[in-house]
Amino acid sequence: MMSLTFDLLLGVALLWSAWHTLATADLIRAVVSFIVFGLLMVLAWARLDAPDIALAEAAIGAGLTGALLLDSVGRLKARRRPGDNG
Amino acid sequence: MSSGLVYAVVGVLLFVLGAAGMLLLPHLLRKILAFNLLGSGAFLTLVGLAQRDGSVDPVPHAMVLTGIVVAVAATALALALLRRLHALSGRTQLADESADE
Amino acid sequence: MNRALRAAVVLGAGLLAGLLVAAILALPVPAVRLPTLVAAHLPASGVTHPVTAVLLNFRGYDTLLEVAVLALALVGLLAQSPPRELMHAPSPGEPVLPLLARVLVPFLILSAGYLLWSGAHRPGGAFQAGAVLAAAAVVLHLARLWPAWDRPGRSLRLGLVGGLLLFLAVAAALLAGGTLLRFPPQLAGTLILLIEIGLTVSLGLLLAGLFLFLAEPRSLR
Amino acid sequence: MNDPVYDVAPWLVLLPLAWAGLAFVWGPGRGARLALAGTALQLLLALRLAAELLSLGGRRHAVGGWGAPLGIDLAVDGLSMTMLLLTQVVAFAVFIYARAYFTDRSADGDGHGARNHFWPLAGFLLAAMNALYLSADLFNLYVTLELLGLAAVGLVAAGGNAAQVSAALRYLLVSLLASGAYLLGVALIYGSYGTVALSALPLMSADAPLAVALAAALMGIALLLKTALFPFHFWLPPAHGGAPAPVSALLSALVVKATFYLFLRLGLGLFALLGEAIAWLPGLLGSAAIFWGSWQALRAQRLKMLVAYSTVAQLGYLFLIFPLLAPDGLALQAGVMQALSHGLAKAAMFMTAGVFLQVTGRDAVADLAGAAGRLPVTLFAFGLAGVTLMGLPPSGGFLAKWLLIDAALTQGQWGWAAVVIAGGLLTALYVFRVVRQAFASTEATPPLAPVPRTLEWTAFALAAASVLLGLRGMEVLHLLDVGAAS
Repeated sequence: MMSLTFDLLLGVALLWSAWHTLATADLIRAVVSFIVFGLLMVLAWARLDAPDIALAEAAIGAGLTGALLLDSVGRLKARRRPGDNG
Repeated sequence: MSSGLVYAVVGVLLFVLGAAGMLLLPHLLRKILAFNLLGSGAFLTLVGLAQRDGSVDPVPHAMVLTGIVVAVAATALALALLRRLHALSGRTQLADESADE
Repeated sequence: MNRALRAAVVLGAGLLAGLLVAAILALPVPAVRLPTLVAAHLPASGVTHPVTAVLLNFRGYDTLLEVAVLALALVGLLAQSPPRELMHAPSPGEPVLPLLARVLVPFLILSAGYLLWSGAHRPGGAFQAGAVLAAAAVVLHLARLWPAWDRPGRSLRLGLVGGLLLFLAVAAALLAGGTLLRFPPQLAGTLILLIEIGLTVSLGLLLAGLFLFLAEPRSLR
Repeated sequence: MNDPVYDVAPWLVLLPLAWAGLAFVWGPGRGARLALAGTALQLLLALRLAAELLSLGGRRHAVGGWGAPLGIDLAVDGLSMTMLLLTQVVAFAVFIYARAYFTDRSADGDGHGARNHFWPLAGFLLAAMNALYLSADLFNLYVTLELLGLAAVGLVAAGGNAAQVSAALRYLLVSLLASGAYLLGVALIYGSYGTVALSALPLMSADAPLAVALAAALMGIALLLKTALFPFHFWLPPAHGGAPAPVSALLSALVVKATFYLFLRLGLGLFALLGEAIAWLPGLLGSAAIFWGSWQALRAQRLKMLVAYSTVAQLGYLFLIFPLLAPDGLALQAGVMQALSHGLAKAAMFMTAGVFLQVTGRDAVADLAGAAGRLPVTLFAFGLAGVTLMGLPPSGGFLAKWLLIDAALTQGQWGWAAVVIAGGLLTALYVFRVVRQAFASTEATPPLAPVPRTLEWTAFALAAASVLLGLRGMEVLHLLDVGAAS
């Protein structure tokens, strides 16, 4: 019962961080939300007894993808023009 | 209700959220983020649904490992294209479809 | 996109979500159970960790194509990288925790080696090891200890696709014997380890390349 | 489990992967020679495989020796074999053309990115298509779809100008959305049946769980998106019309056919029940594609855009077969013949567009004035390809449309036959629009850039093949009688 409660809470947290990734106005915050989402995914994989995926998700899904996204946001903001909207 | 089933349900909801985001959000970086959410949702459904009786199934684990690598490859290519587009034209959105010809 | 179309997308998404949730809640447990098959053939796979057995033996062909996807993405990305002249000067600013990087990176490299070695019998393997190596390169770059990459020279290009070519060579040798990627049971462990070593190096370079070919040039310390 | 015959099928995947990797290491000069040698070898292997298939029947290859459902099976039957043959033939001709096209002096601003990266990307593209035609495993097919999509996007973008990058991004996002939907479909199938091997899956029945019906819908829509069936065609014209000519030829002739093949394969097999219930829908969308694509081709200002919209229209014919599929096999034959003849003709047409572009430096239809006198071979090639697209005898396109009309009349569904005939007339209008402009006289004769003969004659060879296919078409279609290995 405890573990099912944890699963449900984690599921809600996943959906909330995903929603936040798409809905928040600022791009950097969106990417940070996405990295949080990736870390929550690591927990979900651990709960599903999938340590291999959890490792890959932490290194690739959250880590490398997050770094790529952050670097790109910096790049896009550096030459931001009035016409763009975040 | 098993853990697997919970994550399968969360997975399909993430998939739908990501798909709607890809269709509705104009900024290309948002579309790329939405694609990653959609992919994670599909992975979660694959593993969760296979393990809904509480057992562990290594086959979808291997498939998801494959999928994660494919997703990061696609994301990097998409970001490279987006940065190139931004460097050349200053745009971060695709032009309206009707403007193509 | 006009309002009506947006409303239709939102409505469709809601409908799809409802149908999908209803469908998986109503789904009976299937008749075919692959885990029992995996367990039954595990002794002949050359490794003892089931996920590694699926990834490199039972469904090794998927993995071969997947490495090709990664190499392909890097080639496509390189075609987009020329506008170095369009980029501005290396961004100044404080590097991120160089001291931490100097401690973290040796640890990351050690854990990559451990992950590679242990993948045969417990969670880990070439993918995780390659990803950790790539993470080490990214950390070094963020700490201004490693430059972003420009055009790759021939040896780096060979390193990037070397894992794929090695995998292909093993696949071709086995196919010449009659069946694609059919490992003889007594050689399976050795061949899989060989492929994994090649993949670790190439996946590390490829994943690092996705970042380093794209990243902002940062002035080195 | 495997045939005693030495199996050539998996080499069709390993070879292009190998030369793609080596071409990346060695660069474009040696890469091009390697690609040509590799593709020639693939063509020979495909011919040998077809001969073996005709004498021995369908082929199954259990990768790793495990066999489905634990392992991945490769399977070849008549349908996949015809597509494999088309792929190797068109790719070989396009590669000869591409080697002459991507020179330092290419005038259309395709730049060095396209030249330097064409060969590895094309190798991955070819490997992806061959792997797709051979695969009998839903998840493995997902990987081949991703390989195919990313390679195609990389090729469109490699030119590197803003229009190409923008078109490539749109293409990539559509492709990823579709792959994601396909993957969720695979997840639902695995959850329902515990396997993804096509041979181990039960065909869809009336009491199949809702999850299977949803999987069928998700995968079907994904494949229609990737095949650019109206109204999902919006991404195709900028991508195919904007890419360098050899890339456009590969994409329009081959890539969209691969996803059509998969739609047909799953529609005939796994999801046959769903296919029967809504077979009129692909037919209806196909008809809309024919009219809309032809109309846009008539209005297009740029020649490559005209040819790209023509692809939108010609893809429509492929989907007219779904309401007409019957045990007599007429509609299936029509669809395959349409895929083959359009593949040859459309590759030729994009290649001629590339010649016009290199010679005049411009891509507007209006700039073709006077081309007839200066580039007779190329214009003749364009005309021959046009004959196939219109469906005039004795071309392959004629045979395809004849079979389609035959199937429609046999079943009393004459409406589809009317669509075929109207589509042919519209095609004639836009083909003649180009030819008439080429014969127009012009006072201003800008200096001509010299054009390698190779460019003109490879285009001509494919165009001629698309016409001659009609004469030997029924023999090619005999391959379709080769069923799957059990």
